[in-house]
This record gives sequence, structure tokens and C-alpha cells, in this order.
Amino acid sequence: MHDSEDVCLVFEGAAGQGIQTVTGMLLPVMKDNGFHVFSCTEYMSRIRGGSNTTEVRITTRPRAAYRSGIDLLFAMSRNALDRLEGRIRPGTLVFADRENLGANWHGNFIDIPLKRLSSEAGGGIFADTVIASAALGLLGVDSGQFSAFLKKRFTGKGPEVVSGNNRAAELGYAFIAGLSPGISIELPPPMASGGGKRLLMDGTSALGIGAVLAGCNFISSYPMSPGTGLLTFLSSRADDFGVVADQAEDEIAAINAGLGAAYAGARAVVTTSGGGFDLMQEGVSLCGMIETPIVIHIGQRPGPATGLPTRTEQGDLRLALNAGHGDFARAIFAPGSTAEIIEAMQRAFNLADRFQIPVFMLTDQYLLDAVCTIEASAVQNMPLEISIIETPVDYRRFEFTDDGLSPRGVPGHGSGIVRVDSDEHDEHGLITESFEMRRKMVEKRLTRMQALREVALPPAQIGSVEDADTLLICWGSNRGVVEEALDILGSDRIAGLHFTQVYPLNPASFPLLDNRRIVVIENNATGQFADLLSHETGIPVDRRILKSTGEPFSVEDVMDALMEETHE
Amino acid sequence: MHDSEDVCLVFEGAAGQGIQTVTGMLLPVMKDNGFHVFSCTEYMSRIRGGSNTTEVRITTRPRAAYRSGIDLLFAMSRNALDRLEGRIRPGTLVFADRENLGANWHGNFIDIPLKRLSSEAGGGIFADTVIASAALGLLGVDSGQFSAFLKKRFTGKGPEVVSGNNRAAELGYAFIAGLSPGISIELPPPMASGGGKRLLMDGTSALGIGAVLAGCNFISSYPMSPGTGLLTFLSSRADDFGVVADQAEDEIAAINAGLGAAYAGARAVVTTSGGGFDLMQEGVSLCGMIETPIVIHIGQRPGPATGLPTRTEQGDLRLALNAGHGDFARAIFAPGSTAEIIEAMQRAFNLADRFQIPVFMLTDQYLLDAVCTIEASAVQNMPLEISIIETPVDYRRFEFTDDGLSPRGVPGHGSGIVRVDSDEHDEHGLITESFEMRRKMVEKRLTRMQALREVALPPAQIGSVEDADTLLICWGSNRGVVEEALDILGSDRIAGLHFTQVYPLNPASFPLLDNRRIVVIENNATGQFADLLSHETGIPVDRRILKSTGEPFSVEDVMDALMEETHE
Amino acid sequence: MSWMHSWRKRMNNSQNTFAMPPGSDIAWCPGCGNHMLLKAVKGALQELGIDRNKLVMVSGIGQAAKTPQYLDVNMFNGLHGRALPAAFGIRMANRDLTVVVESGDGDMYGEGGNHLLHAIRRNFDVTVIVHDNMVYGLTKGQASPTSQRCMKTPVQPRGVLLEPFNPLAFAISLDAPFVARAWTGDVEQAKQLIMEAIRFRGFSIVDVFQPCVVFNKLNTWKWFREHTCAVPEDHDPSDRQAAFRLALKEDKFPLGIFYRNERKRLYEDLAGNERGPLYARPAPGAEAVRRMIDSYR
Amino acid sequence: MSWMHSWRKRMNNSQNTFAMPPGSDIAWCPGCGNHMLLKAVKGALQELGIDRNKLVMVSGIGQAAKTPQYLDVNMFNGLHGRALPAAFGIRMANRDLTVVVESGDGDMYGEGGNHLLHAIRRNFDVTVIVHDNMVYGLTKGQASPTSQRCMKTPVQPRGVLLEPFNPLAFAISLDAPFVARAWTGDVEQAKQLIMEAIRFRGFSIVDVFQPCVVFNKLNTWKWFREHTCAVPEDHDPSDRQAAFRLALKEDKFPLGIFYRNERKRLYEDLAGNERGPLYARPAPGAEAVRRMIDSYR
Ligand SMILES: Cc1ncc(C[n+]2csc(CCOP(=O)(O)OP(=O)(O)O)c2C)c(N)n1
Ligand SMILES: Cc1ncc(C[n+]2csc(CCOP(=O)(O)OP(=O)(O)O)c2C)c(N)n1
Ligand code: SF4
Ligand code: SF4
Ligand SMILES: [Mg+2]
Ligand SMILES: [Mg+2]
Repeated sequence: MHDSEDVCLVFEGAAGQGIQTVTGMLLPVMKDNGFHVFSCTEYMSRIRGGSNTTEVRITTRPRAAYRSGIDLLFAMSRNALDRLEGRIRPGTLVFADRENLGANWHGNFIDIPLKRLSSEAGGGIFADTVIASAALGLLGVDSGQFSAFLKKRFTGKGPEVVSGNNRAAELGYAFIAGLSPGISIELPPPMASGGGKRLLMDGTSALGIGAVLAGCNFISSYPMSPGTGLLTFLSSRADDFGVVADQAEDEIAAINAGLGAAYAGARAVVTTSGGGFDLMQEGVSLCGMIETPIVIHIGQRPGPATGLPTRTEQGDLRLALNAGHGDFARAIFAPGSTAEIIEAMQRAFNLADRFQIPVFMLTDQYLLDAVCTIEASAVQNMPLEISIIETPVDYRRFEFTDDGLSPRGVPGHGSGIVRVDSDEHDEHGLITESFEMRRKMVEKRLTRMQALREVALPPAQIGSVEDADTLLICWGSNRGVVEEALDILGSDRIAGLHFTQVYPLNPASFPLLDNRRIVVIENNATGQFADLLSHETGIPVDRRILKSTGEPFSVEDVMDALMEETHE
Repeated sequence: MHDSEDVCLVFEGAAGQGIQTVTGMLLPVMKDNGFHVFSCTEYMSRIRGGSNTTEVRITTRPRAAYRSGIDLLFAMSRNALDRLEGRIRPGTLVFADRENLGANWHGNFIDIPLKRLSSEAGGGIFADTVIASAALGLLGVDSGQFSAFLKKRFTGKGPEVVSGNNRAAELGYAFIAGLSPGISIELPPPMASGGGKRLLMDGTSALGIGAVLAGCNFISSYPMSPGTGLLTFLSSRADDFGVVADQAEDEIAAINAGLGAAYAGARAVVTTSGGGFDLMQEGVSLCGMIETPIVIHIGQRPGPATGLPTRTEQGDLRLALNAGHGDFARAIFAPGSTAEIIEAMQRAFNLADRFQIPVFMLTDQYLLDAVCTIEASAVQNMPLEISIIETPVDYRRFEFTDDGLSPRGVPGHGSGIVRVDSDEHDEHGLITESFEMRRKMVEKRLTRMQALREVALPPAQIGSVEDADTLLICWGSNRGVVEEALDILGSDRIAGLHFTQVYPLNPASFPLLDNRRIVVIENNATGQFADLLSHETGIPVDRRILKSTGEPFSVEDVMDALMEETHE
Repeated sequence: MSWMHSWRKRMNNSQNTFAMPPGSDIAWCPGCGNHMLLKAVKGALQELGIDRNKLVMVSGIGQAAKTPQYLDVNMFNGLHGRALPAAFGIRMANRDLTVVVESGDGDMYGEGGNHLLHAIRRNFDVTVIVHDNMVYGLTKGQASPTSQRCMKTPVQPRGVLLEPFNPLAFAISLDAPFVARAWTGDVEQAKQLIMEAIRFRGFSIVDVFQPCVVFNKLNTWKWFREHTCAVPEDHDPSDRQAAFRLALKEDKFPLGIFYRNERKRLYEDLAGNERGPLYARPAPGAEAVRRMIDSYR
Repeated sequence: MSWMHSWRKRMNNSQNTFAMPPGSDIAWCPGCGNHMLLKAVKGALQELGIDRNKLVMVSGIGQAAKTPQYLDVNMFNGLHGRALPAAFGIRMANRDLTVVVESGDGDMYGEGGNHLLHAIRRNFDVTVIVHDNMVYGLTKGQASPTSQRCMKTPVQPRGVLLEPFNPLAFAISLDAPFVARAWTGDVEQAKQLIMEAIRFRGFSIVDVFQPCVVFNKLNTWKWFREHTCAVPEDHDPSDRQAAFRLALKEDKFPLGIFYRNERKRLYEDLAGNERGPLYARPAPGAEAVRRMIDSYR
């Protein structure tokens, strides 16, 4: 009925109903049992009510992709089924509280009397534990293990809480035990060895950890979903890591504060989403002019305008690529997995510092909210590159050099004077109106693109690129889904490429694309990376697989699209 | 020594020294004599002092381009020659006041005792009239004609002013009469017939006239060079044409006010330059989302950041093309001449209205400040397209239709309710989180690109495109210089194309580019239109002729570049 | 089709009742102060007998800013922080329209601060209702400009360090001609103040205390009840100094009309150019066009 | 080369004299008030004995904003209206630096209004000097937020219709702890007030009346002389109400210190995290990193 090596659970409920608590119990327990887990979330733009879901996949090999087909669904809100119909298959087990669903009740559901069970446990707040234990019971996880987990988690909250949760867990397990034996989910036996070494991490945390490891010590930002998480992460760890964290009055203030701080020697980052980033563009342009490093995180969501604030899209690439008036250098990363986020963030800071440019990190709601197991060893701590000099007395901030990069001084460090100017300026940073100086400065600001191209990360190869005649090309958050689809497909004719750095592209990797059918998959309406790729390489894109509904690609979506490829 | 059919005068002086008054006398007089005149200006970002120049070309056929080589130079500021050295040729006549230049005096100059002459006329304020009359004297214009002109111009200011100016004119003429006969500029005899019918117009006025003819009735903008002129133009004519004109507190307010007004039924425009436009991008995105027409004028100047505030560049094309997060339709015009500005502005308003999109007008400092003679008949008054309906009671602002365009209602006109929403919305304009509705709305907003492409203006052909093997392609303000250079070159092997509409491109015109050498000339550092052109057509660009010093291309620049073509 | 039909029926019925548009569902949390504020706004519109065809509600983004979605009115739900410029544009484009702005403390005082400042200076006819819950609700609980000192949030783990923004003192310092405060615990007063504000010709602002029951655990229903009082009976709202003094009172926040300046002239009147709504303006007159073009001869 | 040599010599000489950087030339018009203001600023810096290596002057764009170009100091000449956020970033990145903002009335009160509002709420240590010429100078004479009613300009042919912005009332309403006004006709007083402001720990603002002799034909040297007076001797700057009253006085504009609040705490102190300049901070501690990562096990 289901693939025992790959189980997909979905928990549905209204905002505020505690889905996150359920998965917050389920994921660590399954991880500790040595499984790979992956979880992703979709939710409405409201704080209470509506209908949200979290998907939890439990697999024997690493998977990091959204699956549409559900094995096991817990439906808590009244209108759950309106939205999830398409994801329910013949074998899907649907648990719901008949009392709650009322007229929406469907004969094939399994009635789990949640209300009654949780009030038996001590009240509505225990509903999540009832659900979690029911799910664990179905998955065959030992109830003793779960009660140990509950004890550890709730000890700090007092014996009442522990015992209430234990009662709830017992009720959940008992409920499952009372079901007919046909109702079950089979999993291989736990592989307790692997789990302990693994971490369970969401994308936002990975971004924050990456920033900390990169030596980031300044953030000024204005809240905007899904970019806010990085601000929260660094704010809450400000004291641990000596980070100055500030909530700005608006996005314009945020980037200008970031640039001011960077001018004075900070490793600065700002975080936002597309709409907020629109407002930062003049700041990006200033960054280009004053050659001051900054990292800009754009958590993408569907636009234009406010769009779908809590949904996902890869729609801000073109924006990052062209942000700010005038011609100057930049780089853009779009990591595809939790581990990659950590690494890319460090690269971003180092590159910004080395090349004195704005560097963009493009993520999206789906990637930021996704939680998965990663090996602790995958957390790479890269060497910090900080190139601030102590200024000599005759320091010139914009001294001409062969590579266009001038040694970077900061005010108060050394005996020189450090001037930056939004106007066209001379080597000293003083305003100029000389056409000749202008010509040289324009050139200076662009020369570094050459070196930037040369150090650009080549794409990761998925499958055997050498043998393939079709390349499925992705960037950012689609890595997991492409990996999985290609793995399932198992055809040598199709391989994948994932770009973690989307700009500039390293010309050394262009030959990879020669004489292949090029298929680009991305989560936007027009194919922004496809445009970039063919513009940069001169190689036309044969097919674009696009989705811009606000949902991520599912494994099934990609499989369907790939079937067309194999049948062509 | 000089080409009598094409004389180039340059007036140099510090800001505040009255160069503009000189040319303000010279141009109409020469126009009335039936000549074509063209004048362009370059100036520093300061209100007094420094060194600015205005070039005046007097020609027997229409010319609209900056010439580097000077026939006659009036140098009024002390350091004039530092900047103009490269433009002085063996035959250039240089007039300067020896007393003023002091140590900077050069033996080859002709000493015009400006100070003395103007104080004889009644004071320093008459210096401009002295210079103008000296120039006119040299050009052989009848002194009676000039004094008639002065009378007409100054009558309103009282007899004192008229007589002072007349005295100054006499002194100027007398000074020229006293020079050795070798010092002269020859022109063909006046062709008084043509002049009267012609207009003398600058780019900014053309833009304003275009807006008025287009039925524009709302402007909200924040001052920024060189975009401010349109705001000034419409503000000063607000009462004449029923225009609501408002100076906003910032650019963000400007575009949001524009959109609010357009939502309520205005024909709205905003004007700015690149840096101010950066701040409007979220508004552009909103415009895409709420499908509300607006025209956005970007007067380009060199960036990034504040850059060179009073100089010229074509550097904001990429910005306009990609402004605002999310995928939605737009159109971009970049007229190449004064007459074209008037026409393009009307097209812009009509297109914005018909397709309910943001339409961009890209000009630049050079084009806006340039003054030239145009035939009165060239001022085209196009029919107004206004497609506002009276709403029925069940009105749906975003009703789905085949072409993606919903009839546009405005609040208070009809019995329907008109809702627009920055969030993703349904046909009624109410917020939605339906993935299916999202999909359809994304498609709705993009479908119109097809029709937009089909109605896009094809490029203008310069010379005989059919026979040419090389195409010199330009857009925006470079039309004049390309026309002139190709005309002078007179080779059938090279012809030109000028794009007044730069986005979208009409596919019907792509075959024009087939099997030619494609050379793109533009006033920026990277070749923004070249990128766009090859992206849209799939045809590679063979050569880019670029300049980003802050100066426009001169005829000589283009000639030099074309010589390379002919020698290849 | 049948839906279409019921829509039409509903539309006719709902004329000027400001009922929920069919098919919409309120996204606010149970217990949220916004529900009461919606009630107050709706009551005010009904009692004033406003023709909904001539009313436009303008909003930014936030929980507060969703209000117009629930009133079946002409609506411009624009960008976060940018309601006021849009409202200005709408009002200038058609002076027959009544324009009401719905906004949150973050929307209006944070992102939108500059527009508020300059909209007050403009003094066009608009009513601004700020749902002041002293927190960013929609983005899940960060400090807002009006958050009280020391309130802890995920982004302010040390508590808020900034001086809370005092919207009334601010508005009075700029001579906003109608400045009032209400709270959602007294719907009747809120309704009355909103009615006064809409009736007022010129810029009017009503800051409305509104508990966010999910993210603001400090400024609860109880807290607001305990920390508010009535504007003293003897307060003279035409006295700007007194109004300012009252606005600085922060032990208990007064509710009522703080300031009222009847002497200010309306921007619309000063700007002249009264030729009816812009959508109905004729093409530029041939004679005026000719004159304009002739000036370039 | 020889130029390089003279630069070096000059640099040593100019240490803390705040002389013009070699090669620069003042772009202001003859007779402009900015010249006097430059003199006052320079005098203040000299008299305070500020180490120019530890001083950063931050500015936006405008005539006023060019001031740092003429003082041979560390300079962040940023975007129009955005000096304050940059100043905040600089100060947070290195609390050893003295940060002075030079700005115009358009820059600070127009484009930058929201930042001013929130910078005051932050109360970090910064001195803001606003060259208030009641006009947009650099862009050739449009109205600024402080332009007086009825001043005609090319963009305001009917005269300015908006209420002039009152920066002092505004700052006092936000409890800015140091609020003063000077004018360029009295360089000595301007210098003294600027010195006071720089010495003040916290947010200080000095609005300086400055004639724009080219574009503002209304508010001339003479006009300012006739329309200013001294802050009354008996004025108590710690009295916020009195300060507000004084700020509303517009027949003659008082010059001097309006408001001074010594009780406000500095943002830097509240924010904690005192570990020296960010450029010198070590990489994150291995132990803290381990702990952070372990929390994901
Ligand atoms: C430019 C931009 N920045 C940020 C956001 C994210 N955002 C949406 S609502 C909001 C704050 C809302 O707070 P408030 O105005 O107080 O409304 P509330 O939800 O509390 O009613 C923010 C920061 C956005 N939509 N757009
Ligand atoms: C984003 C942006 N908008 C507009 C401008 C154009 N601009 C430069 S200075 C200025 C106004 C300056 O006025 P003010 O601050 O009063 O300075 P002043 O020149 O009068 O000293 C403007 C509008 C700009 N540089 N950037
Ligand atoms: S989050 Fe707060 S403000 Fe938003 S709806 Fe819920 S209670 Fe109301
Ligand atoms: S334009 Fe005005 S403010 Fe600017 S330098 Fe000249 S006089 Fe001074
Ligand atoms: Mg709020
Ligand atoms: Mg000014």
C-alpha cells in the first residue's frame, strides 16, 4: 500500500491548532530512530484559523523534497479536505475527529476522537501529544521511547505537564492499538546508530548558523516573511556571538544602516523578501558605488506586490540580478539544501569582503521552513576572509589597482582618512566631475567581474552528467526534488545540474551544456534562470518547467514532467 | 576653415554667468533666419561657478547631435580651456576676455573685452547680449533684425531694459566689425521662409507637451535631475490643462499617489531619475498586481548611486526592464528626438491605459536639455484612448477574459464596487489563498504580453537597411548622432536602426536583423540594450560601442567607430 | 452561475449596509480587538449614511489593513506603509469620494512614518484609523513603533529599547487638525469618534488601542482597560498646548478628542483646479494646446 | 608624484585642523549661508579638539550634504535622505567614533523624515546639523518641507500650500533630548550650539537657518535677521512643555537651546554587547558555536 522506505505523513490543522508541536515531537523521535526525516510546511497568511499542513517524510535514505501523495493524513480542521483532495490516494489513511468534522465527515476516514482523548488527558492543550503518539504508534515506535522523550522535553515545565503529556501519549497509543490490524504503517526496524550523529535543522537556522560561522556581526532589518527568521535568529544570539542586531523602521533604513556599519568595519547582513528588497535597491546601488561589502538575504515569496505572503516562489532572481541603477559587480547564491545554505552563507560573506560588492543569498519560504536531518559533519566551517587593513596616513580608499580592488580601510583604524561617496569620486573618495576619472572608476567597479567569474562555484552534478543527453537544470530550493526525481527515474539519458551560485556563472562549466537538450525547472512564471543561463552561455534553453501557484514542485510534478522527456 | 552649412558654436561660462540667456537669444534669431539649429548643454552639479558649456549648431539641414569639434568658442570662465582643449581644432576661433583669463590667456585667442563692453552698456547683466550680438555679427546676421528681436523680447520689462540691451548689441556688433576681415564665420544666406513655421523646443518641453496631448491630468513626483523638468512643466500649466500636480515627500509617495489617482480614474505620470526610481520599484510591482495604468518617466543620468547628477547616460534600461518583484507585463519607450518624444509620450499613455500596465519613458539629460528646431507639423496629436467604463452592479475589477484584460472601472462611476488588492486576489479584487486562482491570475497578468508584442513599434530605419551588411543599432537619444554619422559616411554597407520602443520588441521586425553584422551603440558601460536585443531575438551582437563617461556620443566618436567598421 | 445570482442579490441587499462581501471569511484570531474595531467602523459608516459607491477605503498591509476586505466597499489595499499617498492620489483624482484609511501601528508609524508626517502637512480630507495593538501582528510579534519599553519579543530579546512613538503628540506637533484616541473595549465611543473624524473636513486621525491577543501579552484587554481614562471634561480641544500636555500623559492614556483645529484650510481648496473627477475630464482644449505650442515659435 | 608629496605634507599639517582636503574646491554659491555654517562646524570641531581619526561625518545629498567634502575627515556621503540610518550603523559598528550628520531641510525632513523620527526614538549618540534654507537648493529651487506658505517656485506656482514643517516641535514631541536652533548670521552662536550638541551624549539636533541666496528670495539674510530672536533668558530647557510652546513661536523664531533632557538612556548602553569595534571582533568562539550546533541534535 505504501513504500515502507518512504512514508509520507501530513498533519493538517488550523493556525494555532498546534501542528508544529506535533511535528516538533515526531521529527526528533524518528531521527533518533535512525531514519532520515524531512518536513515542509505550507500555511495561510493568518495567525489563527484557516487550514495549514505540515508534511513529514520518514525515509531510509536522505530525501529532501515535497511529496504530493500522502500515506497518512491527520485532518484537524473542518475544511481540510477541500484543499487536500488531490493528494489523497486510494491507500491513504485519513484520521479525523468525526465530531469535529460534522457534515464534512467521509465514510472512509478513521475516526480519532481527539476532543475526547485530549480532555481525558487533561484538556485541549494535550491534543498534539495525542496525535503525535497516535502517529508514532502507527509507525511502530516504542511507547517507552516516546515517554522518555516527553520526560526530557517537559521536565522543565513541572511534573503536571509531564504527567499530562504521558497520559495523552498513553491514550494515543491505546487508540492505535485498538484499531483493526489492517490499519498500520510499516517501516523498517529503527537504525538507532545513525540518528544521534545527525542534526535536525530548518533552513532559517542553517542561514543563521552560516551567518554566525561567517563572522557576521551586524544585522539591521525590517520584518517580512519569509525573511524575518534570520533577524530573529541573530537577535536571539546577539549576546552569544557579539552581534549587533537591530530592527529598522523600514527596509531603506536597514540597508543603509548595514552599509554604514560595513563602512565602519562590520560584517553586515540584511534580510527581507522581494517587496522589501524593492525598497533596498537604491542602497544596493550605493553599495556598488562605495565598494562596501554587504550580504543581502532575499527570502522569496510569490509576487508581485504583497502577493501570497506565506507561500513560496523563486521569483526574485531577476530582481537581484538587476537591482540598483548603474553598472557594477555583484554575486548571487541560491543554495539547494540545508547544508548548502550554511556553506553558501560563508562563501557569500567572504566573497562580499574580498570583492567589496553586494552578495545576494536567495532562498524561499519552502526552503527556509523545511526541516531535515543532516549529518553533523556536513556543517562546514570555512576560514574567515577579512581583508580590513590598518590605514597609512596617505590612505586612498579607492586607489587604482590592476584588479580594481583597493585595500579596504575603516575609520578609526590606522592613521588614514576613509571617505566614501555616493557621488562619482576620485581615489580619495572626494567628489569629482572629471570625465576621465569617471571613466576609470566605472572600469574599476566592473573589472572585478572577471575574477568573480573565475572563482564562481561550478554547478553540482546530479547523476551521470557525462552520459546524459538531457540536462535537467535547477537552482536554489529545487535541488532536493530534482535529485529525488532523477534518482527514481534512474535513466542515464537524463542527468541534473544544480546551481548554488547563479551569478556570475563560471565559464569553465559552460562546456557541460554543449550538445544537450537543456531543460530548466524553476518555481516562477517566466523562467528567470533559464533566461540568465541562455544569456550568459549563449546556449538556448529547450524547455522550461515552471510553476508559480505558490506551492513548491512535488516529486510527482517533476516525475510527470520527466516522463514527457523520456517519451519524446 | 569650417563647413558653412554646419557651424558649431560653443559658449562656455560658470554657472550663473548667463550662458543660457545667450543661447536663448541666438537660437530664435537663427531659427527665424530659416536655419536649423540644435543646441545641447553640459553642466556641473553646482548653481554658481565651475565651467559649463552650451553648444549651438547652425545648419542648413536638420541635425540633432553633439559635435565635438568647435568652430567658434566663447570662453567666459577662467578654467575653460582645461576642459575644452580636446575640442579645439586648428581653425577654431576662440573669443575670451583677456582681462578675465589672466594667466590662462593664450596668444591665439581673440580678446573680447566683455567686462568693459558690458559696463559701457550699463552693467554686467548686459554681458550676454554683448556676446549674443558678437556671435550674430560674426554669423552675418543683420543687426536690425537683432534689435527688433530685443525689442520684442524685453518690451514687457520696460524701456530701460530695452535700451540697455540695444546698447549692448550695438557694442557687440561694433566690436565684431572692428576685427580683421579674416575673422568671420560664413553661412549661406538666410532662408527666412522655413523658420517661421518651425518650433524651437527642448526635450523636457516635448515631454510635457506629449503628456498634455495624452490627456495626462495627474503628476506626483519628487525633484531629481534630470527628471524634474516634467514636474515643473505640468505644475506651471496645471490650471491651463486641469492637471493635478503635486510635489511628493519622496519617490515612494509619488508612485503610490500616482497609482491611487489612476485607480480613481486619473491619467497619471511620475517622473524621476534612476536613484529615485529605485525607490519606486515596489510601486511598480503594485502596479503590476493591481493592473492600474501609469506612465513612469526616467530621465537617465550616470549611476550608480548619486553618480554624476547633471550628466548623461543610458544606464537605466535594465532597471526599467526588471523593476519590481514578480512577473507581470510592461512596455518601455525611448524616443530619439524631440518630435518623437511628443509622440512616444502619447503612445505611452494610450498603451498604459489599454493594457493596464506600467509604461516607461526613458530619456536622459542630454536629450531633455537639447533644444532644436522642429517642424510644427511634426507635433502629432494622437487620438486619446481612455477605456474607463461605467460599472454595472455586479462589476468585477479582475474579471477573467480571453486577453487577460478586464474592463476598467473606477470608484464612484457606475453602480459597481471597485476593489484592487496588493495581495493575490480573485476576480472581485478580494484577497485569496487559492492556488488555482493564483495560477489563473499570474497567467492573466502575463497573457497581454502577446498582444503587447504585436502592437510594439518597429524600429526606424536609417539609411538603406535592405542593402546594408552591417546594422548600427541605437535607441533613445542616440538617434541624432547615428543619423548624422551614417549620413556623412554615406556607405550603403552600413545602415542604422533606431528603437523608440525598446520593450517588448515586435517579432515582425526580427528578420531585419538576420545575416547582418550587428553593432549596437549605447551610452552605458555594459550594453544594456545589446543584452536585451540578443536575448529577445536570439541573434548575437557582434560589437558594442559604449561610452559611460557622462558625456553623450559626439558625431566624431561615432564616425571614428564607424571607420573601424569600414576598414574591417 | 447560481453563485453569481446570489452575489447579485446580496449586492443589492448589502447596499450601504457594509456587510461582509460574499465568500469572504475573517482572517483575524478569535478575541482579537480588530473584530470590535470593524464593528465600530461599520457602525460609523452606517450611521453616517455614507453612500458606499462614493466611499473608498484605503489600506496598507497588516492585520489592521485587512479591514476593508470585510466591508464590501471600494477598496485600495495597497503596499505596506503606503496607504496615505494612495489615499491622497484618490482624493485628488475625485473630490466627490470619501476616503478612509485603515492601518496598523507598524504600517502607519513604522514603514509609513514619512507619509503620515507629510500627509498631515497637506491637510487633505481623509480619515486615518490606526489599529494600534503595539505590536506587529501579521508578521508574528515583533515590536512596533508603539511597543512599550521592555516588551520582549523574538527580535527584541532584551526588551524594546526604543522610546515608544507617541502618535498623538506627534500629530499635534504637526498641527493635525483632528486628533483622537479610542479603544476597542468601548465600541460605542470608538464609533462616535470615527464618525466625528469622518465628518471633519481635513486630515483626521484616530489612534485606536486594540489588543492583539496572540502576540502582545503585555497590552491585553485588561491592561488597556486599566491604563486608559477619559479625556478630562474640561479639556479644550482647540487648545494645542493643552492637547500636547494631554498627549504626553502616559500613566493612564486618555480616550477622546485631543485636538481639533477648525481654522485650517483644506488642501483641495487651496489647490484650486475644481473641474470634477479626473476620469471625466475632457481632453485638453484645442485653444489652450495651440497657445502652448505657439509659445515655442 | 610631486602632487602625492604635497598631499602627504598637507595631510600631516592638516591633522585635526579640518582644513580643506587638497584639490577640493567649494561648489557653493558666493554669499550662500553654507560658507558660514562650514566655518561654525569647523570651529566647533577645532575647539572641541576632536581627533579627526575618530570622527565620521555622514551626509545625504544636497548642497548642505557637501559639507564633509570640505573638512578632510572620515566621510560617509551616502544617499539623499539616508544619512541617519548610515550614521546609526557606523556608530553601532564602532562606539569609539564621534558621528556628526550634515544634512539639508529636504534631505532630513523630506526624503529622510521617517529616519529622523525613528533615530530620535533610538537615542543613539549622534549630532544632526540641518542646513535649513527652506528650499531645495541643489535641485534648483523647489519647495522644501520648511518652505514658508505662499513661497512661489517653479513647481509651486500658486505658492506653497502645505503647512511648513516645524522641526523643533517635531523633535520635542518625540522627546529628542537635545534640540536647538541657530543661524548662519551668528557664526559664534552656531559654533557654540554645535559644540554643545556634539558634547551631548545622545541624539542632538541643531536646525540652522541658512539663506540660499539664489533660490530663496523670501528667506534672505535680512529676513532671517528680522525674523529671529534669542531664546528667552528665563527659558528652562528641561521643561518639555515650555520647549514645545517656544517651538510653536513663529512670528520671530527663537535661537538657542530649546530642549534638553539629561535623563534619557543611550541606546548603546541599553543594547549592551560592548566588545569593542566590530572590525576588531574575533571569529565566533568555538565553544559557543558547538553549543549552538548541539542544540539541533
Ligand atoms: C515592504 C514591506 N515590508 C514588510 C512587510 C511585512 N509586513 C506585513 S504587515 C507588517 C507589520 C504589520 O504591523 P501592523 O501595521 O502593526 O499591523 P498588525 O498586523 O499589527 O495589525 C509587516 C512588517 C511588507 N508586507 N512589506
Ligand atoms: C532619491 C533621490 N531623490 C532625489 C534626489 C535629488 N536631490 C538631490 S539634493 C535634493 C534636495 C536637496 O535639498 P536640501 O536637502 O534642502 O539641500 P540643499 O541643497 O537645499 O542644501 C534632491 C531632491 C536624489 N539625489 N536622490
Ligand atoms: S495576531 Fe493579533 S492582531 Fe492579528 S488577528 Fe491575531 S490577535 Fe489580532
Ligand atoms: S543654491 Fe542656494 S543653498 Fe545652494 S550653494 Fe547656492 S546659495 Fe547655497
Ligand atoms: Mg500592529
Ligand atoms: Mg535646503
